[in-house]
Amino acid sequence: MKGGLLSAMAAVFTRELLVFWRRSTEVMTALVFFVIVTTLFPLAVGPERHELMLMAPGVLWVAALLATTLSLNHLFASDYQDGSLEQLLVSPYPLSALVFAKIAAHWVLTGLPLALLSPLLAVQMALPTKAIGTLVGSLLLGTPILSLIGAVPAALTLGVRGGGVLVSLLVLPLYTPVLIFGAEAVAASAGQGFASVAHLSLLGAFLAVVVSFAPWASSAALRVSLD
Amino acid sequence: MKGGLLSAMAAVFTRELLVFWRRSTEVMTALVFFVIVTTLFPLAVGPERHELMLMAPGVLWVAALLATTLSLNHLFASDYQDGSLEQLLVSPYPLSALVFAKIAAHWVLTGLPLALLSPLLAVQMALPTKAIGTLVGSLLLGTPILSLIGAVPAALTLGVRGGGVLVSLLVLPLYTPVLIFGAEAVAASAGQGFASVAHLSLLGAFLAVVVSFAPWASSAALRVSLD
Amino acid sequence: MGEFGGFAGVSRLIKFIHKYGAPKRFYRLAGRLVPWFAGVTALLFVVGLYLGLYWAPPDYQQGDAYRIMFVHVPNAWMSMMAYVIMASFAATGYIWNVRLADMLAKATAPLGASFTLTALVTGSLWGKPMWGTWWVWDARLTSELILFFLYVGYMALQASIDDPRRAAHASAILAIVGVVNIPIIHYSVYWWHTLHQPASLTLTSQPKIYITMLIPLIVMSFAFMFFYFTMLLVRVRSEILVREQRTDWVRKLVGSKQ
Amino acid sequence: MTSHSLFSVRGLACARGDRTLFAGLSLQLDAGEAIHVRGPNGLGKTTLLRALCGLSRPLRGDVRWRGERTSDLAEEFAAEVAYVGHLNGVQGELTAAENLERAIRVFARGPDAALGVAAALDRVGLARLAGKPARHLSQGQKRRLALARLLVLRRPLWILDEPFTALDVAAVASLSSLIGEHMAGGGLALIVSHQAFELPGIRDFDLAQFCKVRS
Amino acid sequence: MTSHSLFSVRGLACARGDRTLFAGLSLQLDAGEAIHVRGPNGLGKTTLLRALCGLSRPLRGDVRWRGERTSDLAEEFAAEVAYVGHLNGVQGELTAAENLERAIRVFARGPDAALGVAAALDRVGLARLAGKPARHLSQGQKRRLALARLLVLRRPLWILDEPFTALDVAAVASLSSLIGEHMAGGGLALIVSHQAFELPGIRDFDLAQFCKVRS
Ligand code: HEM
Ligand SMILES: Nc1ncnc2c1ncn2[C@@H]1O[C@H](COP(=O)(O)OP(=O)(O)OP(=O)(O)O)[C@@H](O)[C@H]1O
Ligand SMILES: Nc1ncnc2c1ncn2[C@@H]1O[C@H](COP(=O)(O)OP(=O)(O)OP(=O)(O)O)[C@@H](O)[C@H]1O
Ligand SMILES: [Mg+2]
Ligand SMILES: [Mg+2]
Repeated sequence: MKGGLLSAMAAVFTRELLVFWRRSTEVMTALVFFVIVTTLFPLAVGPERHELMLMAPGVLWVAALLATTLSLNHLFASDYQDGSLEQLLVSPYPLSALVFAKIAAHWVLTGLPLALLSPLLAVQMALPTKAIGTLVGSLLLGTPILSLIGAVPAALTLGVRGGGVLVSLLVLPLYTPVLIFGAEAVAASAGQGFASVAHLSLLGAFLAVVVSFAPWASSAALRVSLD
Repeated sequence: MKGGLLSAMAAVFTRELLVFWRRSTEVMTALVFFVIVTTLFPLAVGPERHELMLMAPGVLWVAALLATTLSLNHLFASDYQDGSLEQLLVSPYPLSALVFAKIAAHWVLTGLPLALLSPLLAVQMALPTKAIGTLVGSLLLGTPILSLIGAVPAALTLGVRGGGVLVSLLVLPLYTPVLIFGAEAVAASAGQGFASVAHLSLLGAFLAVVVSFAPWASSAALRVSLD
Repeated sequence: MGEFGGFAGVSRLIKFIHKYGAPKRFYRLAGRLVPWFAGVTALLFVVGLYLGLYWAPPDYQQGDAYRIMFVHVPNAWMSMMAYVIMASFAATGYIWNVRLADMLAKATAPLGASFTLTALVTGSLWGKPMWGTWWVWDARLTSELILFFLYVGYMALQASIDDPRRAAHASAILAIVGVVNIPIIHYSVYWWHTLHQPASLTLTSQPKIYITMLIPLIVMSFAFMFFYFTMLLVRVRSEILVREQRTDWVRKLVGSKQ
Repeated sequence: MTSHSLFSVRGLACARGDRTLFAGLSLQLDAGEAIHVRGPNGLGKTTLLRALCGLSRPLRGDVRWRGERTSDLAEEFAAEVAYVGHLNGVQGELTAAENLERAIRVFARGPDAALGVAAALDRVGLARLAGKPARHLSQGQKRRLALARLLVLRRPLWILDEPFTALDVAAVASLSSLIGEHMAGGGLALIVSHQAFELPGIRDFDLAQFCKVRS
Repeated sequence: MTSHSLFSVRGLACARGDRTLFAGLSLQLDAGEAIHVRGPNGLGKTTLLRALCGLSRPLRGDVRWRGERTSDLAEEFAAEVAYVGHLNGVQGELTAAENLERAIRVFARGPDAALGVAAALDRVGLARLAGKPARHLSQGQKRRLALARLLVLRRPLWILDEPFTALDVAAVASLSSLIGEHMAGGGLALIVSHQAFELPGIRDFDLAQFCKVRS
């Protein structure tokens, strides 16, 4: 039966990737949103290099966070509307495992590309080169946390009309610790370059906690929303 | 027949307000999103007053812009899903007039409250008091432009699954001029305090252009989307 | 949630909760308790205000401005306590399907939010004379603000779902997730704070509290706590009436009052 | 040639994606007439109805109302049609009554509402639910509410796509008699339905005759 | 008392909002039996089916499968049920064939798929459309695809909410015979439908008997 579960999880995961791929633009949009937000700031603040550098870790991290937040709406919403979610709830496998597969796919489609692209934007924002490794690392550790935590409000607001903005409202306070550790890590390594390890390991610990607990919470949330 | 059109527009407008009011939280969430995004920045960048002050105009304007962008999804999406939009298209009144009424309601529910709340956030962000008037003014002139321009991509992405993020992607580049004038006006009046008038009147002119053209463009977009 | 029924102790506890947690019973009980709680609250406020405003001497640095502390600090404490209480009620309601606990959690949220708001407002009123500014992105201030957003989110979610049972369960999950976040916010913000915040603005550089200030502070804290319990009982009573409006006993009750 | 029929279609062709579904379709409808469009799943019935009421542009052909092209009439024509599609067009946040009031204000031209809101709700059996948010209605109740729109607007041409979906037996009978009354009052109706219903005087119209053998 | 029926419901009560829709509902279903649940719009049929397949928690009552509570069986029970609701559960981005393949991988437990994808599509008349994105299917074609799920999963208990919606006459007949075969093979079925259909041996079940007079 174990094999069945794994194969079901794999099916959910690959199907999710396939659907996103078919929507073609969807694959790109979270990424492009990230790029655009990071670009808006220099526009709005003005081009002084020193100021930009001071802001860079914060702006990059806030942009990553907002891009993830926006893409959360799509985690469950379309499955909810067309009834696939209902079907998933009466599946013979534990819901939380299938939800975990969905979240993993979400991360591969949003957080991962975003982390991989970030060095380019960092250079634009005049972030010192020595901090770029930390930036990528912090995003690689941090964005899965964002996807995992975000799944809970995304599930809770299903069927609530106007849920889109509500998700952001619910999720952003939950994101603050990640934001603080992440931005701090980058800022620290842009400065002295040691303290960042502590922040990164805190992010790692946080990730471990969240992995074990978010899929369960979001599947409970789904059951409530579809009741 | 003129009276009929006005009454139809009024009906669309008030009904829109009513629906949002029923969703109760919806009225608040764009606003709260604005507040939260403005809060995230100091968290990510650090609390130094001087840096914050430099960033303040940009951050406030970017936050306003993102809050509007997010709320765009709700302009037509739920009407599209339940079929009300289809009905609006076969109504005996010019579609662009009805769409204008919808956009007006959208602004009253997002842009206006946001502009009115902004002084509070400006104080938090250590913006000099003399610039606060300009901030409110620029938001009052600028947010209707955001709602009007935003309606076009919102209409174009209907029925495109994953439209939510796509909207942001399409709309944010269109928003850059507004962002630049708006943030510049505030920054200018935080500094010397004269140049801001020029920026504000540019915003005004832009608004005049957009009012005459966006409702028409978005109703054309709606016809295409529902074809 | 059948799996919790297995433990004998827990199941006895659930029986107990179900017995005394029947809304009808609780409505009567709360009705009897409210006057007592209200009385104690009033007494504590009178004593606390007297001690705080007259008895305690002015501060040698701040003059009388420090007296805002007697409102600020209890509210700040209560804002955090109320969240934990709310989350525990919500969890009880969700796990064991106890409707009374759902109602208690729902009734707590606006109270907690207003404690938080009061702490924020009094804090920034105090900040103007003390720090020369209404707001600083200091650790405590920021975490308090985020707490406020958690409350707002909780209430927003409650309000946007109209099936009461679903609303209760959905917001319970949110509250539980949020509580995990609270200590993290607390520590993370400290971390952030120690790296960036100039020490001149920290709360810890306050002069040590004198006993003459401590006593009114404690009295006022209890006053606000009893105020919370009083309001909780009042609010939950009206919540019970709304939720049970179709039952016979409420119909009879409302009928007899008309 | 301008047709003398009230509503006439000539040489209509429609496509979905890049496949032409039907071509050369003609039909005429006069006051008091109704037709029942039939055809198996996926033939193009929905596509036809949407093209007729102006929601989508046909490939070729012309659709006339009182002898004028409907595409030229634009809103003038819209003021004569009531369309009920697969979707109900009912807004979940508004109550049943509010949904109808809004329909009157947005869609009725001038004070020509046929039946009052309360009477219409009563007629479709939703009187008791007037104040309930539409989101809380069952599938069949929502459908009834969508059909109540036909009653509050006085429109001569009804275009109905599977109107009987989700309706219970009593409601199916009541809707057919409603259409009967509409016809008796000089109304026109185009109905797509797989479900059988009793309606004296309705013509059958087989869409398949205009479709090529499927590729 | 543990019932000896395969599927038995005792004393079930369900509510929507704060109104109890029905209470004290009992029913038994054994291998090869099917029941047709009837009742006017808004009575609570959908609510009943959702409670039976575990999508929502009933107020009271117990639902047993082979004598054990379905809430205790949880996923074990889910592996025995196929549910088709008002929504089709068809994903627009995937093709018809991909939708079914995914259903097999996510929902079938082990290699117990009954019919292959191609055979199932053929059976519901979608063979030609296997490669078409489901979003481009007509209303009735989508419904057929949802029903094809019943064929690729070998589930003893079918719970169907208005399965005949949007189906054309031929498809209605073919679905009834499908249900007949399912029963003949020892399957159970619970069907809600306002539409009449021919199925020998199906029992009628009037939900109204468990509903109080509406307030
Ligand atoms: C908007 C501004 C402020 C906010 C949001 C705020 C928030 C808080 C919070 C959340 C606590 C409870 C901390 C805990 O128990 O862990 C607290 C306690 C306290 N606050 Fe404030 N505060 C603000 C401004 C001020 C100012 C300006 C002062 C005075 C200089 C001040 C003095 C204190 C004191 C003395 C305590 C008690 C300390 C203790 O528990 O040891 N606060 N405040
Ligand atoms: N979310 C909800 N909140 C409150 N009441 C609801 C909700 N959903 C449905 N109802 C009510 O519950 C009753 C039963 O709904 P249900 O959908 O089960 O009916 P049904 O028998 O399936 O009807 P139909 O034949 O129209 O599909 C209806 O009267 C409906 O108005
Ligand atoms: N967006 C689309 N792109 C491509 N093909 C489409 C699209 N929508 C529908 N089709 C195809 O067009 C054909 C006609 O669809 P239509 O919805 O008009 O059928 P219908 O006769 O109403 O069927 P039903 O009885 O199932 O409702 C179908 O074969 C369908 O597959
Ligand atoms: Mg159709
Ligand atoms: Mg139903």
